[in-house]
Amino acid sequence: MIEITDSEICLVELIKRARRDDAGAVVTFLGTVRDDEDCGLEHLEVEAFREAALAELEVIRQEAMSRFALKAAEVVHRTGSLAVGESIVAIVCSAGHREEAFSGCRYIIEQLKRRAPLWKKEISEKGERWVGGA
Amino acid sequence: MIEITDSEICLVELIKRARRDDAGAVVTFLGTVRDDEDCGLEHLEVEAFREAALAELEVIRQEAMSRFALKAAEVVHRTGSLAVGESIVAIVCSAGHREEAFSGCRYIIEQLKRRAPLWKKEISEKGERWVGGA
Amino acid sequence: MRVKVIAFAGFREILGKERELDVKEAATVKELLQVLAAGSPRFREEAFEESGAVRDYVLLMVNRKRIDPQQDLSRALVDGDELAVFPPLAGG
Amino acid sequence: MRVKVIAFAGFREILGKERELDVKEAATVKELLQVLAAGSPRFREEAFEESGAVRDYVLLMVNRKRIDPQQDLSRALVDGDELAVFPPLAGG
Repeated sequence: MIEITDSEICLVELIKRARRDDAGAVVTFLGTVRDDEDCGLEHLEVEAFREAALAELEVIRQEAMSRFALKAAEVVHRTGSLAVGESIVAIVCSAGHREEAFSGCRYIIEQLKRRAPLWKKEISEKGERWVGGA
Repeated sequence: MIEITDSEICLVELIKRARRDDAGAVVTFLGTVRDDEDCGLEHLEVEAFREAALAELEVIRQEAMSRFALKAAEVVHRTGSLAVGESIVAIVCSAGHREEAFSGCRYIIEQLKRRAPLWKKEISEKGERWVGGA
Repeated sequence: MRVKVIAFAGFREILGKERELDVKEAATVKELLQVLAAGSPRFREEAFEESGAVRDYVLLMVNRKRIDPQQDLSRALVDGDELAVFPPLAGG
Repeated sequence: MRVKVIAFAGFREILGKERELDVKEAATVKELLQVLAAGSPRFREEAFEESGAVRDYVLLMVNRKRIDPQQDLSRALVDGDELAVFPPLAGG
């Protein structure tokens, strides 16, 4: 399932949804708001082209499911204003064995970063800056 | 931190322990009791040479921390009697970026499987069988 | 005819999130971008090079399908089309 | 002298989890395994080949350090040593 939400990500819920009796491996990626020592990040604004991002993420999810024989794949991306330490994105993949679960999870985050219409704005002591954007 | 425990693994707790403000990526591996369609697995018994396993896992953890510049690495392994779907092992690695977090988590599970004195016995409709053992 | 323009990230801050515009029949994507530039010097600066070419930096979707800024700028729009204008994705 | 033997997985089911044994001074690891085999035909079968060689399958630790079954079987034990006997690790 794909979600883009203004609410806090509940990883436990995602993992529960991804568990299967015939899956021996569950791999989770959590991307969090990072404050590099010298940046003084105050918060992060995340913006999505919601409809296009949902569609693209579903395509990516389907690609991962079939390429890596996943049993389940769950993706949630936050939007809105996030504090340091909060989760921006969570991806949970289950598979029969760990090789596929790791590869599937990695594939989804790499493709998400490359293809999903999502943007981040860093608000720090030094000012504001769109990451990868104007 | 390393734990070997008869109690259910609380992944949320592990992730909480692994989060750092300067970590942008948290990767989790969860190994669960899998029932392959044709096996009729009833439950799994997990046995550890506890002191030796704790020591070996700590060595593996330290190797991963330094090789992949991890911010934190948490490992918990269950022992005792486990039902299908329950978690056998959980590994949580946080790092500045996702590349290291994925690599560190993968490293720990591969080395654990190879080096930690832990055994599993499958109890199924067909009888009992030590996995990788007598 | 009437088309919708939606903008994201830095371009949203310049153009606003969403607006409807009346443009001439069969206006191309590039002509629509020029209309936007005519109304916003800031947008003109961010989206166009001195030469008048659209910057590589500008990403575009028509009706939620990415279009190639090298080839599809001459594509004619039809009534009701939605053009999305946005900067590169968040990446790393 | 007195040594401790601990066993895991299939070998625990045969030998029991833990026992203390009195063996002759400076008994080697292999001699200790032979003492165990003398007390358990099942263990002899699982741990020794027909030829009397210890099976590759048997993994050993002395005082929680792995020992090489090809080279260290002739290692002399000292009073208070702990020998751990176990099958291959759980692996995949």
